[in-house]
Amino acid sequence: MTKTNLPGPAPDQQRAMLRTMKLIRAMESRLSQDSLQGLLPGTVHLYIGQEAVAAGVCAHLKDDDKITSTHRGHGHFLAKGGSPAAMMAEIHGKDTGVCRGMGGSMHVADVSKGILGANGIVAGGMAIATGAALAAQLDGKGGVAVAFFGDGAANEGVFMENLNIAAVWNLPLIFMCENNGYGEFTPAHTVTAGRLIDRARAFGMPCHEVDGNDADAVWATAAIAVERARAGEGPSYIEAATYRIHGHFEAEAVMLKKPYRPAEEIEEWRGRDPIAAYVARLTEAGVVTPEDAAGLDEEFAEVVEKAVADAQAAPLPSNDLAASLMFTNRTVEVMA
Amino acid sequence: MTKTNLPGPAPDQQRAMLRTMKLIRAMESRLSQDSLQGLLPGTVHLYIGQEAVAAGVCAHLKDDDKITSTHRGHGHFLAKGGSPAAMMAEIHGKDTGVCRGMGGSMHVADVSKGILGANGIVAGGMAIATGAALAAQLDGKGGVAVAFFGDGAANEGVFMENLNIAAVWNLPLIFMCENNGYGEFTPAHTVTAGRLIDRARAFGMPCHEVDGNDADAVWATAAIAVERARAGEGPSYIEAATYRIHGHFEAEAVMLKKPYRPAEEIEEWRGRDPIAAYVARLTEAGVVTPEDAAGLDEEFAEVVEKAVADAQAAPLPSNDLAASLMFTNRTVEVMA
Amino acid sequence: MKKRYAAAINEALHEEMERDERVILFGEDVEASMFGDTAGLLDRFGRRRVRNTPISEQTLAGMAVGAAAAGYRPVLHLMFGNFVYTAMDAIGNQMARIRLMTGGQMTLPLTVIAVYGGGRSSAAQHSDAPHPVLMNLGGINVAMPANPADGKGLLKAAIRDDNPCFFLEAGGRGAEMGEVPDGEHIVPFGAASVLREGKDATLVAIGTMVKHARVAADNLAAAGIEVDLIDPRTMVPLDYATILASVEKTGRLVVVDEARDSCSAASQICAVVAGQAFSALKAGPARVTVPDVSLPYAPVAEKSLIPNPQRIEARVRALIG
Amino acid sequence: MKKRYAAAINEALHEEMERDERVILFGEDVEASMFGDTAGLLDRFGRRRVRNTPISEQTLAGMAVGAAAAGYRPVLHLMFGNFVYTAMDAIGNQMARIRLMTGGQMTLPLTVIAVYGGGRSSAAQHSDAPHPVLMNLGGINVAMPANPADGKGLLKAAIRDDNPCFFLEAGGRGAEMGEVPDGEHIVPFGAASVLREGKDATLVAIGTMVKHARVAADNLAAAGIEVDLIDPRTMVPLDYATILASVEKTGRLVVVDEARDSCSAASQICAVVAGQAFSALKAGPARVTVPDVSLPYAPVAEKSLIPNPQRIEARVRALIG
Ligand SMILES: Cc1ncc(C[n+]2csc(CCOP(=O)(O)OP(=O)(O)O)c2C)c(N)n1
Ligand SMILES: Cc1ncc(C[n+]2csc(CCOP(=O)(O)OP(=O)(O)O)c2C)c(N)n1
Ligand SMILES: [Mg+2]
Ligand SMILES: [Mg+2]
Repeated sequence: MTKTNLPGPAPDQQRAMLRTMKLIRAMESRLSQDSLQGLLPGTVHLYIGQEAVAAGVCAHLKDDDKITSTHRGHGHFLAKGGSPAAMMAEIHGKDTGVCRGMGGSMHVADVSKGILGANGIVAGGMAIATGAALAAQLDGKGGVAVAFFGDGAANEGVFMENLNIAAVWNLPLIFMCENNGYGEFTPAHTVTAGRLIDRARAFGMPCHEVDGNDADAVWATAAIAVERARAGEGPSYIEAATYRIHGHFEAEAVMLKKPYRPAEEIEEWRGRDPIAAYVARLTEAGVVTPEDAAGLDEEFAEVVEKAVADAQAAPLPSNDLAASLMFTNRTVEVMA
Repeated sequence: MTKTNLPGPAPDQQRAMLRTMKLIRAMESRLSQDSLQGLLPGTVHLYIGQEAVAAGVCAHLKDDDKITSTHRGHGHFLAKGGSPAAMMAEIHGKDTGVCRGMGGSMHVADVSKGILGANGIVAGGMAIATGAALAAQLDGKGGVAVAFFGDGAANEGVFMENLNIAAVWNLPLIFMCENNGYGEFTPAHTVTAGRLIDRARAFGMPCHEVDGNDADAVWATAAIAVERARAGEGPSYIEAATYRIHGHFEAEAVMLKKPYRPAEEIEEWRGRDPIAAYVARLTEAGVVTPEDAAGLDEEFAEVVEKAVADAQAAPLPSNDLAASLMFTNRTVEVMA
Repeated sequence: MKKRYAAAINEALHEEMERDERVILFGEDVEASMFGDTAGLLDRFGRRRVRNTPISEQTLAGMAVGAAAAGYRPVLHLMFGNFVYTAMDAIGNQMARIRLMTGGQMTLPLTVIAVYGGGRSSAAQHSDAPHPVLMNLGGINVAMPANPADGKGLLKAAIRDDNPCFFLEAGGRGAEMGEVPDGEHIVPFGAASVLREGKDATLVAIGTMVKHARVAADNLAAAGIEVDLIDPRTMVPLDYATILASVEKTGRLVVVDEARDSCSAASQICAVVAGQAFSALKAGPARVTVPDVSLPYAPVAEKSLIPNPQRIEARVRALIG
Repeated sequence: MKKRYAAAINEALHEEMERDERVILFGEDVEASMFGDTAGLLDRFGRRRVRNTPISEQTLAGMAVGAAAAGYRPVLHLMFGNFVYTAMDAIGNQMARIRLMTGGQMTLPLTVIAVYGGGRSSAAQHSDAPHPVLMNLGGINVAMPANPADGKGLLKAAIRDDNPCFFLEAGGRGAEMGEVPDGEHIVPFGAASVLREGKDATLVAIGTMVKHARVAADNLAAAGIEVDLIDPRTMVPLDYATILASVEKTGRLVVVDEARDSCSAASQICAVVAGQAFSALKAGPARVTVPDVSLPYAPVAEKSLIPNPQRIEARVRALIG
């Protein structure tokens, strides 16, 4: 584990990360409710419990830097500067959504913010990040790309292909593995040989392990990897140990016949909630007051409330929209 | 490198390996000639210089054991007991070919001998070997599967997927990497980060390096891996350093504008010819006489001569054959 | 007895694994079984024969080939139809080719299950209908059961077949009920079922589309238009004979397919019928398909792109003129 | 000036890389260039913009998406058409879908080159014609140039296009000569070329098949049968208008395609024509394709499965009756 005696974030940066985490949590808590009540069209995979990773990594990124994300992508989207309102509208399937209702929860993207998309294909975003890192290398302006992915994705062969190409070409890329112990309903250790970090090590790049529930630790580790990438020194791998408190997706309690993880395990991780722990730490250090923290909750409650209200009021995308979006220069026609 | 002070092959086994290598060389030397003279329908990728690997590994295998091979598959086919005549007829595209002329050089297979095929897709045979290893595990009779592949194939993501599954399920599988320093016309080191063996190590399986031009060393290393697999102790990885003396394929001198490897390099490896070295070693040890070695050359010259003559005289496959072979129980019809 | 679609499929798996111990099952989360189709199999048959796998589709499909070549009857659950693309090298370059390339030496009694189709706001990476791609590969049988009885009967046939078979489950239909014959029930590949008879037009509907076509046919009947409604049940082999015989009678053809239009199964059937039954045709054969777009997430927009009873009915009426 | 097919393609790459430094090229062995199409580019533009890659097709195709999304115009050489299957996840689940899924935010000016088709005893894993699969995916343009001029002009158009374009090179035709206009030469996507005019039938030939269709058309003309010979040049978008106009005139259609028949481009074209020009048709539209088999290695057996001038000629004659 990377120790927190690495140079850590300044108080301002800590406050910014707390904001990010609270925003993600507020948005997703509402999504959880609305999903369980059947108010959302598709399913949602929630990031609750993993917020410190997105917050700690994206704190280092500029709009020009690129990220690719996963089916569990709300946290990355928001941490990288995506609009909460546009995301909420997207998940409601509205024309005002950040993807005009075409993508939904699994595909939130904001190219103007360098968010090249959540992705419904496990490990599907990785090569896109590698391509973006190649572009950044060619640009020569110190840009960096980050591929977020899970422990399950690390068993897709493309993981190794991307590690290899990034290493051979010395690309400014960070492989950000969020090891939350499960892929869907399968415990990672039952389908994973060896340690994931050793896979990356085989390609000769710097590899870090970090407590994914500690925003400061993630921040400090990401700082090293981002700096290295910006300096043209090549890729890094970071593995953050964390946990999906809500499980794979919101529908799972209804869909599955029996639980697949011990109740105590869930409780244990609830006890290590990255936000509660961070509030405690920052309050103790005098970086925020309890009132500040409560103020954030209120602020984001309003943000969420308004985002949902706006999303509900927003128009549906037109039925012709999809056909007009497939290509830049023509509408797909049907030859009956 | 695995030292030759491992328990080595007995004289009988050494003589058998020499036979195998000489047979492969005799067959391929003729294929080289015939290919350059335009007498063969397709192209051929020759194993000349790598014979010690197939010979040393397949010496341990029974007909029930399975192998999968590559586009460079003649050596594996012959070493595993495939018929030279049936292979020659196959490469001539005849109905008497081991695949009835349907597959050709890149697809020689003899299922009755456990040869699940050469394969035109780089790394394409690996998962087939893993599936066969799963079958062997279920059979519980100590069967083993070997996946032969090259350094280039080790950059295909499926390599990692197969390492993982074999390790997680403890399959009786051997990953037999023939590192000949090139994939087509690209030097391996320019497209490969780290050492290949470290990739396999990350999955926690025993990994061996061996001089691929030393049949005894390959034999000794394979012995360990095969025994382990038969005992139900799981997969191993072996990496043999060797060289394709003839290059990627026979047409390359004509097709390429300029050479892609130094003439001295080729010469150096010619000097390390696995067969010449082995003859020298076995003669010195009194395992064979120079006359024995010359006798093999004569014997195989005849085998090759007859195989070619028979192949030339053999009938072509009928034009309807392909349509009748696609499915076990029907002929494909054309709906005009 | 009436059974749910997923339950009928599950029953087929239970029966075939019981009957033949060389039938094995593997795939991602076959234990938890999100769709219910593989539920209970691990408890019944144990971790030797029923295996949760890593997320490695390409290798899983290749392993099915290898295990089949080595004498087993693997069933691979690939989860979603779009993951056919993820595993496509093993499917298109190995599974579909290797029997021919080995001169018929290799026999591959394997089955791949995948759930296809849209309509549930799953967006473009979880909604494709990949059967046209599989049909074009050659060398692979493709079943698309539209109801519980065919689900059970075709899956049993697929598992017993000595060739690679894809078994494409209709997405979102797992809970639908239907009569399933008691006892041994097998539906042969290549035999269409005629769900309704009529003289005015031939309506062919594929997989998920059969349900909508039934509604359309009922509505048309109420207006005095009687159609032959044909469910081909398997796309490879495809029972052209039944379709052609019907068109010879009716002179009109509409094919409903959830695939994108270009190079769809609908196009294939229309092309063959136009070629072989031209003189019987009173109008050009028509297709009701998804346009060449990715399916969007927004439910109304998505539904507007998937064939529905209204579009089907309108198309038949337009043909009759 | 007369140029070889491979040379014309090579020229297009040189010109476009010269013109726009955001055009980059990568792929396996683009340096040595087995087909000659990428020869000399590394020497000219250096290792920054021209890169030999590891053998990792899935990732290469995904990288093309990422590099394009980040503002470059990547050209990926995928070597053989069958490797489209190897890279299919990145193609079918990302490249074809991501623009729609992002609500049109993502623009992907990328080109993928692959050499397709049989006839050279390359056996079943190096001989496929994957265009029907690409057509069915939606969201991807597909060019299939049949001669050097179109090779140059379509590749330049593909590289300048803001959408993903596949550029499928006719296998084994690299050395064939043809007139290529001097100076800037661009062939727009979606514009068929009419190679010959005639009143008796419409003959549509795709990519590799144009050459055979020309021979057939010449033979037919010698016998007094005059055909419109149409080369669609791009399969997506497909110039149906030109084909339909021709069929309106001739009343007869034969489509020649090197794809396997089921769900082929030939089937698609026949289906559309049968649907849209039914009243003009004097006979059922006909397809000359490869049956649903893998191509064998043995040369005579292989050639017998690929459409040839004799089969094409016979099909046209049969239609005219
Ligand atoms: C190619 C592919 N295979 C399978 C799936 C189904 N699937 C969705 S999420 C998931 C598990 C992913 O696990 P992990 O990478 O650890 O991410 P986590 O859900 O834990 O965040 C699976 C198997 C998919 N979406 N894509
Ligand atoms: C999937 C795939 N990609 C590319 C190729 C083209 N190709 C054939 S052999 C080869 C090089 C393989 O190198 P290696 O694995 O080292 O084997 P070697 O030829 O050295 O024996 C390549 C790229 C192919 N046949 N299949
Ligand atoms: Mg996980
Ligand atoms: Mg090599």
